[in-house]
Amino acid sequence: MFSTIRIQTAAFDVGAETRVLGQVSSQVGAITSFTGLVRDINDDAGVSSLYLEHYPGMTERQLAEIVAEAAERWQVLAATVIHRVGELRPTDPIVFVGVASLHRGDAFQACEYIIDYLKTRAAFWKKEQTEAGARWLTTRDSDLKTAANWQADDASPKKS
Amino acid sequence: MFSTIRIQTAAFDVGAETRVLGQVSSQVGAITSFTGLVRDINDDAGVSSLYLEHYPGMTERQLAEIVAEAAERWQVLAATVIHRVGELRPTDPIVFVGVASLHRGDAFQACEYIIDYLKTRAAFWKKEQTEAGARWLTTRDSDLKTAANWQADDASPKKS
Amino acid sequence: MVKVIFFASLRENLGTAELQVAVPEPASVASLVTQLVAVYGDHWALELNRDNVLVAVNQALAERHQVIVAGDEVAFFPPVTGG
Amino acid sequence: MVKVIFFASLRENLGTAELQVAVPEPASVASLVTQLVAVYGDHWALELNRDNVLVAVNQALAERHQVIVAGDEVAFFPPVTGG
Repeated sequence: MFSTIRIQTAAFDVGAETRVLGQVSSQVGAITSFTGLVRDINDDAGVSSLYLEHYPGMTERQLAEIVAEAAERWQVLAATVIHRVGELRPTDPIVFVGVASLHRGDAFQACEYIIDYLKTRAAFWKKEQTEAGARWLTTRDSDLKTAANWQADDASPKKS
Repeated sequence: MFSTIRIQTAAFDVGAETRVLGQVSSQVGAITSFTGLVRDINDDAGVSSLYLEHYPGMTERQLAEIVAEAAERWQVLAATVIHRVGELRPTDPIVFVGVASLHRGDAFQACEYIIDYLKTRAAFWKKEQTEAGARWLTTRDSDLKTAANWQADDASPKKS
Repeated sequence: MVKVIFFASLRENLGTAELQVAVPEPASVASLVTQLVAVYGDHWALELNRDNVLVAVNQALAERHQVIVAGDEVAFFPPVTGG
Repeated sequence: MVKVIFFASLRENLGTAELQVAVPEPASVASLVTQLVAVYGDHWALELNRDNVLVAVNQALAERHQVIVAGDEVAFFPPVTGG
Protein backbone atom coordinates (compact mmCIF):
# COMPACT_ATOMS: atom_id res chain seq x y z
CA MET A 1 0.00 0.00 0.00
CA PHE A 2 1.34 3.40 -1.03
CA SER A 3 0.64 6.07 1.53
CA THR A 4 1.35 9.78 1.09
CA ILE A 5 0.85 12.22 3.97
CA ARG A 6 1.57 15.91 3.46
CA ILE A 7 0.96 18.95 5.63
CA GLN A 8 1.64 22.15 3.75
CA THR A 9 0.70 25.80 3.40
CA ALA A 10 0.52 25.59 -0.40
CA ALA A 11 -2.59 24.70 -2.37
CA PHE A 12 -2.86 21.16 -3.74
CA ASP A 13 -3.75 19.94 -7.21
CA VAL A 14 -6.61 17.44 -7.10
CA GLY A 15 -5.99 16.43 -10.72
CA ALA A 16 -2.31 15.68 -10.16
CA GLU A 17 -2.99 13.79 -6.93
CA THR A 18 -5.68 11.69 -8.60
CA ARG A 19 -3.35 10.89 -11.49
CA VAL A 20 -0.62 9.75 -9.11
CA LEU A 21 -3.11 7.50 -7.28
CA GLY A 22 -4.12 5.96 -10.59
CA GLN A 23 -0.53 5.20 -11.49
CA VAL A 24 0.47 3.12 -8.48
CA SER A 25 -0.73 -0.07 -10.09
CA SER A 26 -2.47 -1.22 -13.25
CA GLN A 27 -4.94 -2.89 -10.88
CA VAL A 28 -6.48 0.42 -9.80
CA GLY A 29 -10.11 0.46 -10.91
CA ALA A 30 -11.53 3.12 -8.59
CA ILE A 31 -10.25 6.37 -7.14
CA THR A 32 -12.36 8.31 -4.66
CA SER A 33 -11.47 11.71 -3.36
CA PHE A 34 -12.71 14.12 -0.78
CA THR A 35 -11.86 17.80 -0.96
CA GLY A 36 -12.83 19.99 1.97
CA LEU A 37 -13.27 23.72 1.41
CA VAL A 38 -13.38 26.60 3.88
CA ARG A 39 -17.01 27.68 4.06
CA ASP A 40 -17.92 31.34 4.34
CA ILE A 41 -20.49 30.77 7.01
CA ASN A 42 -19.73 28.45 9.89
CA ASP A 43 -22.42 28.34 12.57
CA ASP A 44 -23.82 31.61 11.27
CA ALA A 45 -20.88 33.96 11.83
CA GLY A 46 -19.28 35.44 8.71
CA VAL A 47 -15.79 33.96 8.39
CA SER A 48 -13.24 36.28 6.81
CA SER A 49 -10.25 33.99 7.29
CA LEU A 50 -9.09 30.85 9.00
CA TYR A 51 -5.75 30.10 10.64
CA LEU A 52 -4.69 26.48 11.00
CA GLU A 53 -1.92 25.03 13.10
CA HIS A 54 -0.78 21.47 13.71
CA TYR A 55 1.64 19.50 15.89
CA PRO A 56 4.59 18.84 13.56
CA GLY A 57 5.58 15.20 13.78
CA MET A 58 2.61 13.97 15.75
CA THR A 59 -0.01 15.03 13.22
CA GLU A 60 1.73 13.22 10.38
CA ARG A 61 2.06 10.13 12.56
CA GLN A 62 -1.66 10.22 13.39
CA LEU A 63 -2.64 10.57 9.74
CA ALA A 64 -0.43 7.63 8.82
CA GLU A 65 -2.14 5.58 11.55
CA ILE A 66 -5.61 6.46 10.28
CA VAL A 67 -4.62 5.50 6.73
CA ALA A 68 -3.16 2.20 7.98
CA GLU A 69 -6.39 1.43 9.84
CA ALA A 70 -8.41 2.08 6.69
CA ALA A 71 -6.10 -0.22 4.74
CA GLU A 72 -6.69 -2.98 7.31
CA ARG A 73 -10.46 -2.71 6.93
CA TRP A 74 -10.70 -2.30 3.16
CA GLN A 75 -8.65 -3.14 0.10
CA VAL A 76 -6.55 -0.02 -0.44
CA LEU A 77 -3.85 0.16 -3.12
CA ALA A 78 -2.84 3.74 -2.35
CA ALA A 79 -4.00 6.64 -0.21
CA THR A 80 -3.05 10.30 -0.10
CA VAL A 81 -3.86 12.77 2.65
CA ILE A 82 -2.96 16.44 2.26
CA HIS A 83 -3.87 19.03 4.86
CA ARG A 84 -3.12 22.70 4.58
CA VAL A 85 -2.08 24.85 7.53
CA GLY A 86 -1.56 28.58 8.00
CA GLU A 87 -3.86 31.32 6.74
CA LEU A 88 -6.81 30.27 4.55
CA ARG A 89 -9.80 32.12 3.14
CA PRO A 90 -13.42 31.11 2.45
CA THR A 91 -13.71 28.72 -0.55
CA ASP A 92 -10.02 27.72 -0.26
CA PRO A 93 -9.47 23.97 -0.44
CA ILE A 94 -8.15 22.89 2.97
CA VAL A 95 -7.95 19.09 2.96
CA PHE A 96 -7.67 16.33 0.37
CA VAL A 97 -8.16 12.61 0.91
CA GLY A 98 -7.74 10.30 -2.07
CA VAL A 99 -7.97 6.52 -2.13
CA ALA A 100 -7.18 4.11 -4.96
CA SER A 101 -8.58 0.60 -4.85
CA LEU A 102 -9.53 -2.25 -7.13
CA HIS A 103 -13.23 -1.62 -6.54
CA ARG A 104 -15.32 1.42 -5.75
CA GLY A 105 -16.97 0.15 -2.57
CA ASP A 106 -13.61 -0.13 -0.82
CA ALA A 107 -12.45 3.22 -2.19
CA PHE A 108 -15.56 5.05 -0.95
CA GLN A 109 -15.55 3.47 2.50
CA ALA A 110 -11.83 3.96 3.10
CA CYS A 111 -11.95 7.59 1.93
CA GLU A 112 -14.87 8.45 4.19
CA TYR A 113 -13.28 6.63 7.13
CA ILE A 114 -10.07 8.61 6.76
CA ILE A 115 -11.73 12.02 6.63
CA ASP A 116 -14.11 11.15 9.49
CA TYR A 117 -11.23 10.19 11.77
CA LEU A 118 -8.98 13.00 10.58
CA LYS A 119 -11.65 15.44 11.81
CA THR A 120 -11.80 13.99 15.31
CA ARG A 121 -8.33 12.58 15.96
CA ALA A 122 -5.60 14.41 14.04
CA ALA A 123 -3.82 17.29 15.78
CA PHE A 124 -5.04 20.31 13.84
CA TRP A 125 -6.56 23.43 15.32
CA LYS A 126 -8.60 26.07 13.54
CA LYS A 127 -8.96 29.69 14.52
CA GLU A 128 -11.66 31.62 12.74
CA GLN A 129 -11.53 35.33 12.12
CA THR A 130 -15.19 36.37 12.05
CA GLU A 131 -17.06 39.66 12.11
CA ALA A 132 -17.38 39.13 15.86
CA GLY A 133 -13.62 38.69 16.34
CA ALA A 134 -11.23 35.73 16.45
CA ARG A 135 -12.15 32.41 18.05
CA TRP A 136 -10.69 28.94 18.24
CA LEU A 137 -13.16 26.34 17.01
CA THR A 138 -14.34 23.47 19.16
CA THR A 139 -14.85 19.91 17.96
CA ARG A 140 -18.28 19.41 16.44
CA ASP A 141 -20.52 16.90 18.16
CA SER A 142 -21.70 15.78 14.72
CA ASP A 143 -18.10 14.90 13.78
CA LEU A 144 -17.61 12.89 16.96
CA LYS A 145 -20.81 10.97 16.29
CA THR A 146 -19.85 10.32 12.68
CA ALA A 147 -16.50 8.89 13.71
CA ALA A 148 -18.08 6.85 16.50
CA ASN A 149 -20.35 5.19 13.93
CA TRP A 150 -17.33 3.41 12.45
CA GLN A 151 -16.52 1.86 15.82
CA ALA A 152 -20.07 0.78 16.59
CA ASP A 153 -19.75 -1.03 13.32
CA ASP A 154 -16.41 -2.75 13.89
CA ALA A 155 -17.71 -6.23 13.20
CA SER A 156 -18.89 -5.32 9.73
CA PRO A 157 -16.80 -4.02 6.86
CA LYS A 158 -19.41 -1.39 5.95
CA LYS A 159 -20.44 1.80 7.68
CA SER A 160 -23.93 1.76 9.12
CA MET B 1 -28.64 22.48 -8.16
CA PHE B 2 -26.07 22.65 -10.96
CA SER B 3 -25.89 19.49 -13.00
CA THR B 4 -23.35 18.76 -15.73
CA ILE B 5 -23.61 15.63 -17.87
CA ARG B 6 -21.03 14.96 -20.55
CA ILE B 7 -20.37 11.97 -22.78
CA GLN B 8 -17.15 12.36 -24.70
CA THR B 9 -14.23 10.52 -26.28
CA ALA B 10 -11.68 12.95 -24.82
CA ALA B 11 -10.01 12.50 -21.44
CA PHE B 12 -11.29 14.61 -18.54
CA ASP B 13 -9.42 16.75 -16.03
CA VAL B 14 -10.31 15.78 -12.47
CA GLY B 15 -8.65 18.91 -11.09
CA ALA B 16 -10.57 21.28 -13.36
CA GLU B 17 -13.88 19.49 -12.71
CA THR B 18 -13.33 19.63 -8.95
CA ARG B 19 -12.50 23.33 -9.13
CA VAL B 20 -15.70 24.05 -11.06
CA LEU B 21 -17.74 22.13 -8.48
CA GLY B 22 -16.16 24.21 -5.72
CA GLN B 23 -17.07 27.45 -7.44
CA VAL B 24 -20.82 26.99 -7.78
CA SER B 25 -21.44 28.50 -4.35
CA SER B 26 -19.46 29.84 -1.42
CA GLN B 27 -21.51 27.37 0.63
CA VAL B 28 -19.66 24.33 -0.78
CA GLY B 29 -17.85 22.64 2.09
CA ALA B 30 -17.30 19.17 0.63
CA ILE B 31 -16.55 17.80 -2.81
CA THR B 32 -16.40 14.07 -3.38
CA SER B 33 -15.32 12.46 -6.59
CA PHE B 34 -15.17 9.03 -8.10
CA THR B 35 -12.87 8.25 -11.00
CA GLY B 36 -13.19 4.88 -12.65
CA LEU B 37 -10.22 3.47 -14.56
CA VAL B 38 -10.01 0.67 -17.09
CA ARG B 39 -8.37 -2.25 -15.30
CA ASP B 40 -5.90 -4.46 -17.08
CA ILE B 41 -7.41 -7.64 -15.78
CA ASN B 42 -11.17 -8.06 -15.75
CA ASP B 43 -12.33 -11.50 -14.68
CA ASP B 44 -8.85 -12.84 -15.33
CA ALA B 45 -8.54 -12.22 -19.06
CA GLY B 46 -5.86 -9.75 -20.14
CA VAL B 47 -7.60 -6.71 -21.56
CA SER B 48 -5.72 -4.95 -24.32
CA SER B 49 -8.42 -2.40 -25.10
CA LEU B 50 -12.01 -1.49 -24.44
CA TYR B 51 -14.60 -0.07 -26.81
CA LEU B 52 -17.53 1.83 -25.38
CA GLU B 53 -20.74 2.85 -27.04
CA HIS B 54 -23.85 4.62 -25.75
CA TYR B 55 -27.34 5.57 -26.88
CA PRO B 56 -27.00 9.27 -27.77
CA GLY B 57 -29.84 11.23 -26.18
CA MET B 58 -31.18 8.48 -23.94
CA THR B 59 -27.95 7.97 -22.01
CA GLU B 60 -27.67 11.69 -21.17
CA ARG B 61 -31.32 11.70 -20.09
CA GLN B 62 -30.77 8.69 -17.83
CA LEU B 63 -27.71 10.26 -16.21
CA ALA B 64 -29.64 13.47 -15.57
CA GLU B 65 -32.40 11.41 -13.93
CA ILE B 66 -29.94 9.59 -11.67
CA VAL B 67 -28.38 12.91 -10.61
CA ALA B 68 -31.84 14.37 -9.91
CA GLU B 69 -32.72 11.36 -7.75
CA ALA B 70 -29.53 11.81 -5.74
CA ALA B 71 -30.35 15.50 -5.28
CA GLU B 72 -33.76 14.55 -3.91
CA ARG B 73 -32.26 12.22 -1.33
CA TRP B 74 -29.29 14.31 -0.23
CA GLN B 75 -28.29 17.95 -0.15
CA VAL B 76 -26.47 18.45 -3.45
CA LEU B 77 -25.26 21.87 -4.59
CA ALA B 78 -23.73 20.62 -7.84
CA ALA B 79 -22.98 17.35 -9.57
CA THR B 80 -20.92 16.44 -12.61
CA VAL B 81 -20.97 13.16 -14.51
CA ILE B 82 -18.55 12.56 -17.36
CA HIS B 83 -18.40 9.26 -19.20
CA ARG B 84 -16.01 8.49 -21.99
CA VAL B 85 -16.94 6.43 -25.03
CA GLY B 86 -14.96 5.00 -27.94
CA GLU B 87 -11.63 3.23 -27.68
CA LEU B 88 -9.94 3.10 -24.27
CA ARG B 89 -6.89 1.31 -22.90
CA PRO B 90 -6.06 -0.22 -19.51
CA THR B 91 -5.44 2.45 -16.83
CA ASP B 92 -7.36 5.09 -18.86
CA PRO B 93 -9.87 7.06 -16.79
CA ILE B 94 -13.32 6.13 -18.09
CA VAL B 95 -15.86 7.79 -15.80
CA PHE B 96 -15.95 10.74 -13.41
CA VAL B 97 -18.64 11.54 -10.86
CA GLY B 98 -18.21 14.64 -8.71
CA VAL B 99 -20.58 16.03 -6.10
CA ALA B 100 -20.43 19.32 -4.19
CA SER B 101 -22.40 19.70 -1.00
CA LEU B 102 -22.40 21.67 2.22
CA HIS B 103 -21.35 18.62 4.19
CA ARG B 104 -19.31 15.53 3.46
CA GLY B 105 -21.91 12.92 4.41
CA ASP B 106 -24.27 14.10 1.68
CA ALA B 107 -21.44 14.42 -0.83
CA PHE B 108 -20.21 10.86 -0.23
CA GLN B 109 -23.65 9.27 -0.34
CA ALA B 110 -24.81 11.13 -3.44
CA CYS B 111 -21.58 10.37 -5.31
CA GLU B 112 -21.75 6.67 -4.52
CA TYR B 113 -25.46 6.53 -5.41
CA ILE B 114 -24.80 8.10 -8.81
CA ILE B 115 -22.00 5.74 -9.79
CA ASP B 116 -23.86 2.69 -8.48
CA TYR B 117 -26.91 3.48 -10.61
CA LEU B 118 -24.87 4.61 -13.60
CA LYS B 119 -23.36 1.11 -13.67
CA THR B 120 -26.70 -0.67 -13.77
CA ARG B 121 -29.06 1.74 -15.49
CA ALA B 122 -27.32 4.05 -17.96
CA ALA B 123 -27.16 2.96 -21.60
CA PHE B 124 -23.46 2.21 -22.08
CA TRP B 125 -22.01 -0.98 -23.48
CA LYS B 126 -18.45 -2.20 -23.18
CA LYS B 127 -16.64 -4.50 -25.55
CA GLU B 128 -13.34 -5.88 -24.34
CA GLN B 129 -10.52 -6.86 -26.60
CA THR B 130 -8.73 -9.62 -24.70
CA GLU B 131 -6.06 -12.16 -25.52
CA ALA B 132 -8.92 -14.59 -26.15
CA GLY B 133 -10.65 -12.24 -28.63
CA ALA B 134 -13.35 -9.60 -28.44
CA ARG B 135 -16.37 -9.92 -26.18
CA TRP B 136 -19.23 -7.72 -25.04
CA LEU B 137 -19.36 -7.53 -21.27
CA THR B 138 -22.39 -8.56 -19.28
CA THR B 139 -23.76 -6.69 -16.26
CA ARG B 140 -22.06 -7.78 -13.07
CA ASP B 141 -24.26 -9.37 -10.42
CA SER B 142 -22.27 -7.48 -7.81
CA ASP B 143 -23.23 -4.17 -9.44
CA LEU B 144 -26.90 -5.11 -9.52
CA LYS B 145 -26.78 -6.01 -5.82
CA THR B 146 -24.98 -2.79 -4.92
CA ALA B 147 -27.60 -0.67 -6.69
CA ALA B 148 -30.44 -2.71 -5.15
CA ASN B 149 -29.08 -1.88 -1.69
CA TRP B 150 -30.10 1.75 -2.18
CA GLN B 151 -33.69 0.72 -2.83
CA ALA B 152 -33.92 -1.65 0.13
CA ASP B 153 -32.98 1.41 2.08
CA ASP B 154 -35.47 3.87 0.64
CA ALA B 155 -36.93 4.88 3.99
CA SER B 156 -33.60 6.00 5.36
CA PRO B 157 -31.32 8.70 3.94
CA LYS B 158 -28.23 6.50 4.39
CA LYS B 159 -27.07 3.46 2.54
CA SER B 160 -27.09 0.29 4.61
CA MET C 1 -42.73 4.78 -40.04
CA VAL C 2 -41.06 3.71 -36.82
CA LYS C 3 -37.32 4.10 -36.35
CA VAL C 4 -35.86 0.88 -34.95
CA ILE C 5 -32.30 0.84 -33.59
CA PHE C 6 -30.05 -1.83 -32.15
CA PHE C 7 -27.03 -1.44 -29.90
CA ALA C 8 -23.89 -3.33 -28.95
CA SER C 9 -23.95 -7.15 -29.26
CA LEU C 10 -27.48 -7.04 -30.63
CA ARG C 11 -26.40 -4.74 -33.47
CA GLU C 12 -23.48 -7.04 -34.26
CA ASN C 13 -25.50 -10.26 -34.06
CA LEU C 14 -28.24 -8.85 -36.30
CA GLY C 15 -25.81 -7.06 -38.59
CA THR C 16 -28.16 -4.08 -38.40
CA ALA C 17 -27.86 -0.70 -36.69
CA GLU C 18 -31.07 1.00 -37.77
CA LEU C 19 -34.27 0.30 -39.69
CA GLN C 20 -37.30 2.31 -40.75
CA VAL C 21 -40.38 0.12 -40.42
CA ALA C 22 -43.98 0.80 -41.42
CA VAL C 23 -46.19 -0.52 -38.61
CA PRO C 24 -49.94 -1.18 -38.71
CA GLU C 25 -52.20 0.49 -36.16
CA PRO C 26 -52.52 -0.61 -33.46
CA ALA C 27 -48.94 -1.85 -32.99
CA SER C 28 -46.89 -2.77 -29.93
CA VAL C 29 -43.27 -3.60 -29.29
CA ALA C 30 -44.26 -7.26 -29.37
CA SER C 31 -46.06 -6.95 -32.70
CA LEU C 32 -43.05 -5.07 -34.10
CA VAL C 33 -40.81 -7.99 -33.11
CA THR C 34 -43.17 -10.44 -34.83
CA GLN C 35 -43.13 -8.24 -37.91
CA LEU C 36 -39.29 -8.09 -37.95
CA VAL C 37 -38.98 -11.85 -37.49
CA ALA C 38 -41.38 -12.39 -40.41
CA VAL C 39 -39.06 -10.35 -42.64
CA TYR C 40 -35.59 -11.27 -41.32
CA GLY C 41 -36.07 -14.81 -40.05
CA ASP C 42 -35.89 -16.90 -36.88
CA HIS C 43 -32.41 -15.69 -36.03
CA TRP C 44 -34.04 -12.36 -35.14
CA ALA C 45 -36.60 -14.04 -32.90
CA LEU C 46 -33.78 -15.65 -30.96
CA GLU C 47 -31.90 -12.38 -30.57
CA LEU C 48 -34.84 -10.07 -29.82
CA ASN C 49 -36.66 -12.38 -27.43
CA ARG C 50 -33.73 -13.12 -25.14
CA ASP C 51 -34.74 -12.68 -21.51
CA ASN C 52 -32.24 -9.91 -20.92
CA VAL C 53 -32.90 -7.81 -24.03
CA LEU C 54 -34.22 -4.38 -23.09
CA VAL C 55 -36.50 -2.09 -25.07
CA ALA C 56 -36.80 1.67 -25.04
CA VAL C 57 -39.56 3.59 -26.76
CA ASN C 58 -38.68 7.22 -27.40
CA GLN C 59 -35.64 6.82 -25.15
CA ALA C 60 -37.55 5.59 -22.11
CA LEU C 61 -37.46 1.95 -21.01
CA ALA C 62 -40.62 0.11 -22.06
CA GLU C 63 -42.37 -3.24 -21.75
CA ARG C 64 -43.14 -5.47 -24.72
CA HIS C 65 -46.85 -4.66 -24.54
CA GLN C 66 -46.25 -0.91 -24.97
CA VAL C 67 -48.18 0.61 -27.87
CA ILE C 68 -46.11 2.26 -30.60
CA VAL C 69 -47.16 4.65 -33.31
CA ALA C 70 -45.64 6.18 -36.40
CA GLY C 71 -42.80 8.54 -35.55
CA ASP C 72 -41.69 6.58 -32.49
CA GLU C 73 -38.09 5.52 -31.91
CA VAL C 74 -37.80 1.94 -30.67
CA ALA C 75 -34.44 0.68 -29.41
CA PHE C 76 -33.39 -2.86 -28.55
CA PHE C 77 -30.25 -3.47 -26.52
CA PRO C 78 -28.51 -5.90 -24.16
CA PRO C 79 -28.02 -5.18 -20.44
CA VAL C 80 -25.93 -2.07 -19.84
CA THR C 81 -22.30 -2.26 -18.77
CA GLY C 82 -21.09 1.29 -18.23
CA GLY C 83 -18.92 2.85 -15.55
CA MET D 1 14.79 18.17 31.30
CA VAL D 2 11.37 17.63 29.80
CA LYS D 3 10.21 19.62 26.79
CA VAL D 4 6.69 20.96 27.41
CA ILE D 5 4.69 22.43 24.53
CA PHE D 6 1.27 24.05 24.21
CA PHE D 7 -0.95 24.42 21.15
CA ALA D 8 -3.75 26.63 19.89
CA SER D 9 -6.01 28.30 22.49
CA LEU D 10 -3.95 26.81 25.31
CA ARG D 11 -0.78 28.45 23.99
CA GLU D 12 -2.56 31.78 23.68
CA ASN D 13 -4.22 31.59 27.09
CA LEU D 14 -0.93 30.67 28.80
CA GLY D 15 1.13 33.05 26.68
CA THR D 16 3.62 30.21 26.32
CA ALA D 17 4.54 27.97 23.40
CA GLU D 18 7.34 25.87 24.88
CA LEU D 19 9.18 25.28 28.15
CA GLN D 20 12.10 23.17 29.31
CA VAL D 21 11.34 21.79 32.76
CA ALA D 22 13.53 19.79 35.14
CA VAL D 23 11.36 17.05 36.63
CA PRO D 24 12.10 14.91 39.72
CA GLU D 25 12.05 11.13 39.43
CA PRO D 26 9.50 9.63 39.52
CA ALA D 27 7.33 12.16 37.67
CA SER D 28 4.00 11.90 35.87
CA VAL D 29 1.95 14.21 33.66
CA ALA D 30 -0.10 15.06 36.74
CA SER D 31 2.96 15.90 38.85
CA LEU D 32 4.29 18.03 35.97
CA VAL D 33 1.04 20.03 35.99
CA THR D 34 1.33 20.54 39.77
CA GLN D 35 4.92 21.67 39.29
CA LEU D 36 3.92 24.15 36.53
CA VAL D 37 1.06 25.56 38.60
CA ALA D 38 3.43 26.08 41.56
CA VAL D 39 5.65 28.24 39.32
CA TYR D 40 3.13 30.03 37.08
CA GLY D 41 0.04 30.32 39.31
CA ASP D 42 -3.57 29.18 39.52
CA HIS D 43 -4.39 30.46 36.04
CA TRP D 44 -2.36 27.52 34.73
CA ALA D 45 -4.29 25.05 36.91
CA LEU D 46 -7.52 26.28 35.37
CA GLU D 47 -6.20 25.97 31.83
CA LEU D 48 -4.34 22.67 32.14
CA ASN D 49 -7.02 20.83 34.13
CA ARG D 50 -9.94 21.59 31.85
CA ASP D 51 -11.91 18.41 31.11
CA ASN D 52 -11.24 18.59 27.40
CA VAL D 53 -7.50 19.33 27.50
CA LEU D 54 -5.53 16.50 25.90
CA VAL D 55 -1.99 15.37 26.64
CA ALA D 56 0.54 13.66 24.41
CA VAL D 57 3.81 12.19 25.64
CA ASN D 58 6.36 11.74 22.88
CA GLN D 59 3.64 12.45 20.33
CA ALA D 60 1.28 9.74 21.51
CA LEU D 61 -1.92 10.52 23.43
CA ALA D 62 -1.43 9.86 27.13
CA GLU D 63 -3.34 9.81 30.42
CA ARG D 64 -2.49 12.10 33.33
CA HIS D 65 -0.99 9.24 35.36
CA GLN D 66 1.57 8.43 32.65
CA VAL D 67 5.14 8.41 33.92
CA ILE D 68 7.53 10.87 32.27
CA VAL D 69 11.30 10.98 32.32
CA ALA D 70 14.03 13.37 31.24
CA GLY D 71 14.12 13.74 27.46
CA ASP D 72 10.38 13.28 27.02
CA GLU D 73 8.24 15.69 25.02
CA VAL D 74 4.93 16.51 26.73
CA ALA D 75 2.26 18.41 24.80
CA PHE D 76 -0.97 19.96 26.07
CA PHE D 77 -3.69 20.95 23.64
CA PRO D 78 -7.43 21.53 23.23
CA PRO D 79 -9.71 19.19 21.25
CA VAL D 80 -8.68 18.93 17.61
CA THR D 81 -10.60 20.72 14.85
CA GLY D 82 -9.01 19.75 11.55
CA GLY D 83 -10.48 18.86 8.22
